[in-house]
Amino acid sequence: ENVKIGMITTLSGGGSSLGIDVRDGFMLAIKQSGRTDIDVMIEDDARKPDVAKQISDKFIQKEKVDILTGIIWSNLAMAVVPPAVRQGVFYISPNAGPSALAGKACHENYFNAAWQNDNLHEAMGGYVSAEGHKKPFILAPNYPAGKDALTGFKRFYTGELAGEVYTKLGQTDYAAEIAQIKASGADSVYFFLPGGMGIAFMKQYSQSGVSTPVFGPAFSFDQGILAAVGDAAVGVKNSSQWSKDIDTPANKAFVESFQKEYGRLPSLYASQGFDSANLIISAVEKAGGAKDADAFRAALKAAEFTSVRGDFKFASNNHPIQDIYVREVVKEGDVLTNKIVAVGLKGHANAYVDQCKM
Amino acid sequence: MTDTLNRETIVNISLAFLLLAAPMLALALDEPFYISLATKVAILSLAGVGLNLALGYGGMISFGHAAFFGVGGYVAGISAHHMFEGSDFLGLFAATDQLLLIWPMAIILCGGLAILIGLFSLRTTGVYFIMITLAFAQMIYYLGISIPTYGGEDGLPIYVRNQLPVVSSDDPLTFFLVCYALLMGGIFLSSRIIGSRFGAALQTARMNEVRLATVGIAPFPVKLTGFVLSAMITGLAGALFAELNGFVGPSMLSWHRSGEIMIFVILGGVGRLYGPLAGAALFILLEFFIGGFTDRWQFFLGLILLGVVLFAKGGLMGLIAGRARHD
Amino acid sequence: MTSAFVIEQILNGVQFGVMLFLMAAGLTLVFGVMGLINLAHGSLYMIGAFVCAWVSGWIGSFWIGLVAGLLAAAAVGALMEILVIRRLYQRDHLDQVLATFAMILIFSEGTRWLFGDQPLWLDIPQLLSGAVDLPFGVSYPLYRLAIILVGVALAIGLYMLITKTRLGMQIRAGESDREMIGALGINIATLYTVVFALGAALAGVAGSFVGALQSVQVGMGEPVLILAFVVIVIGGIGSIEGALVASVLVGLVDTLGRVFLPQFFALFMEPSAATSVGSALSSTSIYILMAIVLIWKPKGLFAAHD
Amino acid sequence: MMLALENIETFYGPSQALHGVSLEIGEGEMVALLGRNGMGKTTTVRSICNLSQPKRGTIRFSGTETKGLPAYKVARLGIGLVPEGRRCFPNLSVWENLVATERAGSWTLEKVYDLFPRLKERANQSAQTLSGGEQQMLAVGRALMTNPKLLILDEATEGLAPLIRQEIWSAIRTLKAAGQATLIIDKTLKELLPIADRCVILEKGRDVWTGTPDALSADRDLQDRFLGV
Amino acid sequence: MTETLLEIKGLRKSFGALKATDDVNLDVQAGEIHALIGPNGAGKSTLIGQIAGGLKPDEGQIRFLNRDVIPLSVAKRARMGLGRSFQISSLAMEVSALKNVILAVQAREGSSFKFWKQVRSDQGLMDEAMIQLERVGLADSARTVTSELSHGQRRQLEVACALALKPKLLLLDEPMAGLGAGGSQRLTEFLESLKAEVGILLIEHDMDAVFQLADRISVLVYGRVIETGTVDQIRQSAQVREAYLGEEE
Ligand SMILES: Nc1ncnc2c1ncn2[C@@H]1O[C@H](COP(=O)(O)OP(=O)(O)OP(=O)(O)O)[C@@H](O)[C@H]1O
Ligand SMILES: Nc1ncnc2c1ncn2[C@@H]1O[C@H](COP(=O)(O)OP(=O)(O)OP(=O)(O)O)[C@@H](O)[C@H]1O
Ligand SMILES: [Mg+2]
Ligand SMILES: [Mg+2]
Repeated sequence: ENVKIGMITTLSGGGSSLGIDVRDGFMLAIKQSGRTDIDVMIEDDARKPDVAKQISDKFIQKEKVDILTGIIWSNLAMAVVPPAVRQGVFYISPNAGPSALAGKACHENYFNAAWQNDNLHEAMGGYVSAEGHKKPFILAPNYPAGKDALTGFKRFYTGELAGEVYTKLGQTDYAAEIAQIKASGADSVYFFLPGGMGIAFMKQYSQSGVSTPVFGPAFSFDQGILAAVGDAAVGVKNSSQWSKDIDTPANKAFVESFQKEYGRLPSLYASQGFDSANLIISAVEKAGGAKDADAFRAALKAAEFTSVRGDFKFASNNHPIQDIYVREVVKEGDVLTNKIVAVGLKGHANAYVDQCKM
Repeated sequence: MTDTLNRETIVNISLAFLLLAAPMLALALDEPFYISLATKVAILSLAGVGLNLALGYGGMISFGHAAFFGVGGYVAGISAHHMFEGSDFLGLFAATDQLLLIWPMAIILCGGLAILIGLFSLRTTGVYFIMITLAFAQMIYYLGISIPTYGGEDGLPIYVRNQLPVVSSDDPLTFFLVCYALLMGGIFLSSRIIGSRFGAALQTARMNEVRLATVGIAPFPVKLTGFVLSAMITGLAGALFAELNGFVGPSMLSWHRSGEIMIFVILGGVGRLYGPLAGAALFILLEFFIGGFTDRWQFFLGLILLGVVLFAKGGLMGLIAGRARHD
Repeated sequence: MTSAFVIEQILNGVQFGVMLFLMAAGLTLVFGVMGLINLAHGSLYMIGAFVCAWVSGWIGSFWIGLVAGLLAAAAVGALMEILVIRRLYQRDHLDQVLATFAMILIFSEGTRWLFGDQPLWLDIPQLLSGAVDLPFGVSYPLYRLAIILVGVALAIGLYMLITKTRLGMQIRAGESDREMIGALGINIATLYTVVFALGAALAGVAGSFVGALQSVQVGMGEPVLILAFVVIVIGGIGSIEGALVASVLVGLVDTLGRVFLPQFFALFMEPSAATSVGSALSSTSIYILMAIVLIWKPKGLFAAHD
Repeated sequence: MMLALENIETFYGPSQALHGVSLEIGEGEMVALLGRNGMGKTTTVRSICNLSQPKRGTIRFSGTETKGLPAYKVARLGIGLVPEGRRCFPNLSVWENLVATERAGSWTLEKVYDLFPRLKERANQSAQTLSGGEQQMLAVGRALMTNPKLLILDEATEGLAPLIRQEIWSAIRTLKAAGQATLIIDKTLKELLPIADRCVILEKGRDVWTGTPDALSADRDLQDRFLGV
Repeated sequence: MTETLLEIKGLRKSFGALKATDDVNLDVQAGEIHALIGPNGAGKSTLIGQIAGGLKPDEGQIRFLNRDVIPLSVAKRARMGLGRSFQISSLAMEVSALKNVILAVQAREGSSFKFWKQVRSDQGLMDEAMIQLERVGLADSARTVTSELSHGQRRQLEVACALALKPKLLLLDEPMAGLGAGGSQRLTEFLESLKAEVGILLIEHDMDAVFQLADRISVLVYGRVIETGTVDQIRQSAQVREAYLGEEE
């Protein structure tokens, strides 16, 4: 009997590029596996929690899927994942990794193939520290992911801060914050501003002529978004568990085949989609399908697949243990892209392992 | 004249029947998923029925009903959260998982909130009213995303299933029937209210406040009462919605949600008893079916909605049941 | 905290305000003066920004992109008025809400279809890059000063158009009694198409200008829409000067709130709680402002008529 | 003939308000349209201006058939309307109301202000706050400013004080002397009949009687039957 | 002896520099029709607005049934027995004529905060409303939607609504306007017949009606009462002729 996978992801409206990359990476892996015993159904959640929940109900009740995947946003994941895993379905997250699902609300059927939300920020906190910066100014939007981000940063950066600011979610004008940065005497800036907020911030920051170096998580400097940030991004260091130039055969093959298939460079999200699919495929292979839940779970947990990011293991709360790199934005010819310059954290898991009682 | 009246009644009965029959049919065809879709239609229709009372009959175009919808939802969510954690709300109230307690709580809280918002908002009219209700809803929305205790933007999953006496709220069909009954109750209540003396006053407040005052009825209390009743119904719908999704989050409080409830009402036909049901059903079914059909579904949804506005005066009910009668 | 810092933040507030006015200008015309609730105004803004970004990326000149953005938005606006809006003047306002909501869906997906899923790149023109030195040791980006100038110029232009020209009188007359203005020999249908297109063009210009500062992406028009409505309502519907004053007020409250509220709470709270409470409050500051203004003056600050 | 209506039938939605009305107005002629409340006088006026398009019958104005023309084109053929219920633009000032739709001709702002000094006094006041009578003056002034070939007055003296009414009547007489064609609806027969050239009486959407004012004045029975006097 | 229904003392109201009501003193006795005439813009409607409560006076006293009503809302004054018609009709346009009247009857009868009992099945309410419509001659159009009524019919409906309140004092702002010659005559007779039950403050530019109906007439010019007197006194007054009447036949 075929393994049925339901993918719920964001394919319309703002933010759809993330969902599209996850989907494309995922489907590329399925295609490359050549397996005909895996059916993938894909639906658009329009970034609305209740729509996502409805699709998951449909996938579970009507299509009787074995596995769900695809969700980009934490708040959608919080709506979908807990009820889904309780019904015995597996959920493999290709992106969102809210702390609740890593800690108290963890579940044996929930696996995250990307990262726990804090990971990239933690890496940057460590890196900024290691680079000898003494007064970073940090900012993020005023919502849980933003607070987690700065908490994550501070977990590994323990020195003095020039300032800590929470902006309005969806804010597009950062003149006031930039002036604050200027006035604060900061020697570095760390920001987590996903999507259009980050683009706006970077543009305005570079236009303001302030030259304090900027650090960020990969989200604002990833392949899909770099073109929109433009030259303002060149030289910015950002943290990521994956990069196009990770020198492994698996990654080279992935980048090449993705580019060939879709005519664009893969992004972080594409790599996560790709890895999620390969994780599932490896477990299906090992457990001979997904019907035997215990066997399948064990196979997932073993994570016997070649991740494009290099070494990959699951921590006890089913979140990755992985290296997190620091990349720098560079210009290759006309194209903006990233180059690895350092390893931020090696074999890093997450801060919530202990809270998870499975 | 009487035949348009009859036509509307026939349409109403058919709508009510169709909604009831859909899950039965789904069950017969062994497609239980459609039960939850029908439940969603029923709940969002109820939210629309609430809004319709203010907007359609009272002329109070509230662009902030998500505040009530969300607060209703959060009552259910927070209660379940404390139940799950075994804690008290602010150390004051013991948590409960009894829906028969949660619902009245949601209704009363939304009523109280509506009194507060109404007291300020009803000083304004027209577009100003639209915007001030939006303002209040936005305040609550931002409160919702920034309170970490209840999940902030991530929302609050409901891990425990709240309970009803006698029947099992866990069973989808039972839960649908409960929602359906509440929807029908809401519609019936609306119809009584609209036909009552209060309803006459409320509707005159929409058409001409000066007239209302001139015959000796102070418009403000009439409007406030209408607004509060409306908020209470929408708040109940919010509590049901949280129960259905097993989740509450600030998206229930967002202006998109207010807009969506308003779209249901307009699409179905403003000031028509069954308008919200017709509108919500069409919208949700379109969303569901074209959504499964193409990624570009929003484009086609837009075209269809546009077609309805352009070619159906008075929304769907206007199209299928003819002009509304007001005499 | 130096005085230069405070001055700069006040300037930022004013600048943000004028930027809001720029974004609201087209809506002031269409909504404030013609009395039309156009939720798709943000989409016209988005279309302007996309076309500007695309054309200037292609030709390499922001200014040609700007003109293209303006023309594209105007053309789409005119088309929209003729095909859709025109049929709705006689209807309930709420039908306009539904129709223009549908247009948002169509425009958003249409834009994605045409321009792809990724945000586009649009940078400020060479001519206006860099900063200028102002008194009190403040240096300020030239482009933002230019936005202030454009915004104020638009405000004056609109004010003159609406209050001082016959065209303006006819538009306002049409808003209150469309049938009667027709009976007096004015072709209100064409007039309204032109004015609607003008409003759309203004949205396009705003989209192009602001797009260079922000991210050109699908959905960029939505927050703008709400803010523009807020500004117009605070100012008093139909009043250009009201919209300008309200814009600056909103800009100042928002900016200064963001900067100083957390510092204010830090005076008597521990720092992390202060940041938290301060920024939560500042997120809603403009809504609180709007509620207060409307409670105090139910028809806005500059009620055109009561 | 300047204006000729032939058997027009006009509907409001499904309900028929005019069941065949014919009437003619020649150059410089003044025709009075009479009838009790709700008999279709205003509907006739609306039909002439194409504010409500007649379903059947023809209307010619200055040789042009107006069928299907938008209202503004009909107006530009040279019709000036003082509508029932004033309908001044409330959000415009008095002055703006007058000049917004002005068309060149012998009537100018000064002349209108001369006719109604009160309007000059209130030039910058918003029309909304004018007294009822002032609004009425404004509506008349506004129509005159379009310099029409045919002036239509639908209860133009409603709510005006006797003194002003006398002034308006004398203005109408002046207009008539200057060759202005006019269609006039008014309840004060006493003043209307002496200056009208012809009277048309409507009853339930039909023209039931056409004749000279003298014939009408003489016929008490006619007045009683159709005007309820 | 007659009872004073309404008594106004030293009332003032300005709009900017314009004195719309300037030290007005006026009273209406039970069983009396007191006519208020004056040029356009003299401040008649403004005065009615202040009596009914829509406008706040700047200064002065308004006593209705021996009670100071200035602090009271429009609705309260209406419940005390103050009925009014508007110069420019103000009705609920989307419902039938009958419903407009029903609302008035319901308001008089008691609370409108009754949520359950259906108006439709309240025969008493309907009958009462029909009676009022008949009185003004609108019975045939009872079920017509108000927006479909002709101008004159709407004016009649306003009067019916005011009457349905069973007021002690009626404020009528140009009730004859828009009525045909025949209609005016009928309304005149009707008001005459009302005199016994209700005091009336009548604004009217139709002098035939005023002279026929009024017990007393006050003449308002530029916000001031320049003269109050009987029909004959007013007719004779040179001042009134000059300011208002002109050369009446
Ligand atoms: N908008 C409308 N919709 C439907 N019916 C209408 C509408 N306007 C008028 N009618 C009906 O058409 C008929 C003629 O009305 P019209 O306004 O032409 O009368 P009129 O002779 O001008 O009366 P009045 O002297 O009262 O102004 C009336 O019976 C009226 O009820
Ligand atoms: N809100 C206002 N603002 C400014 N002026 C006003 C306002 N309301 C009324 N007025 C002015 O006050 C004066 C009195 O108006 P009012 O309506 O009382 O006159 P009236 O005696 O009823 O006249 P008419 O017989 O023409 O109806 C008018 O000149 C009018 O323009
Ligand atoms: Mg008429
Ligand atoms: Mg008056």
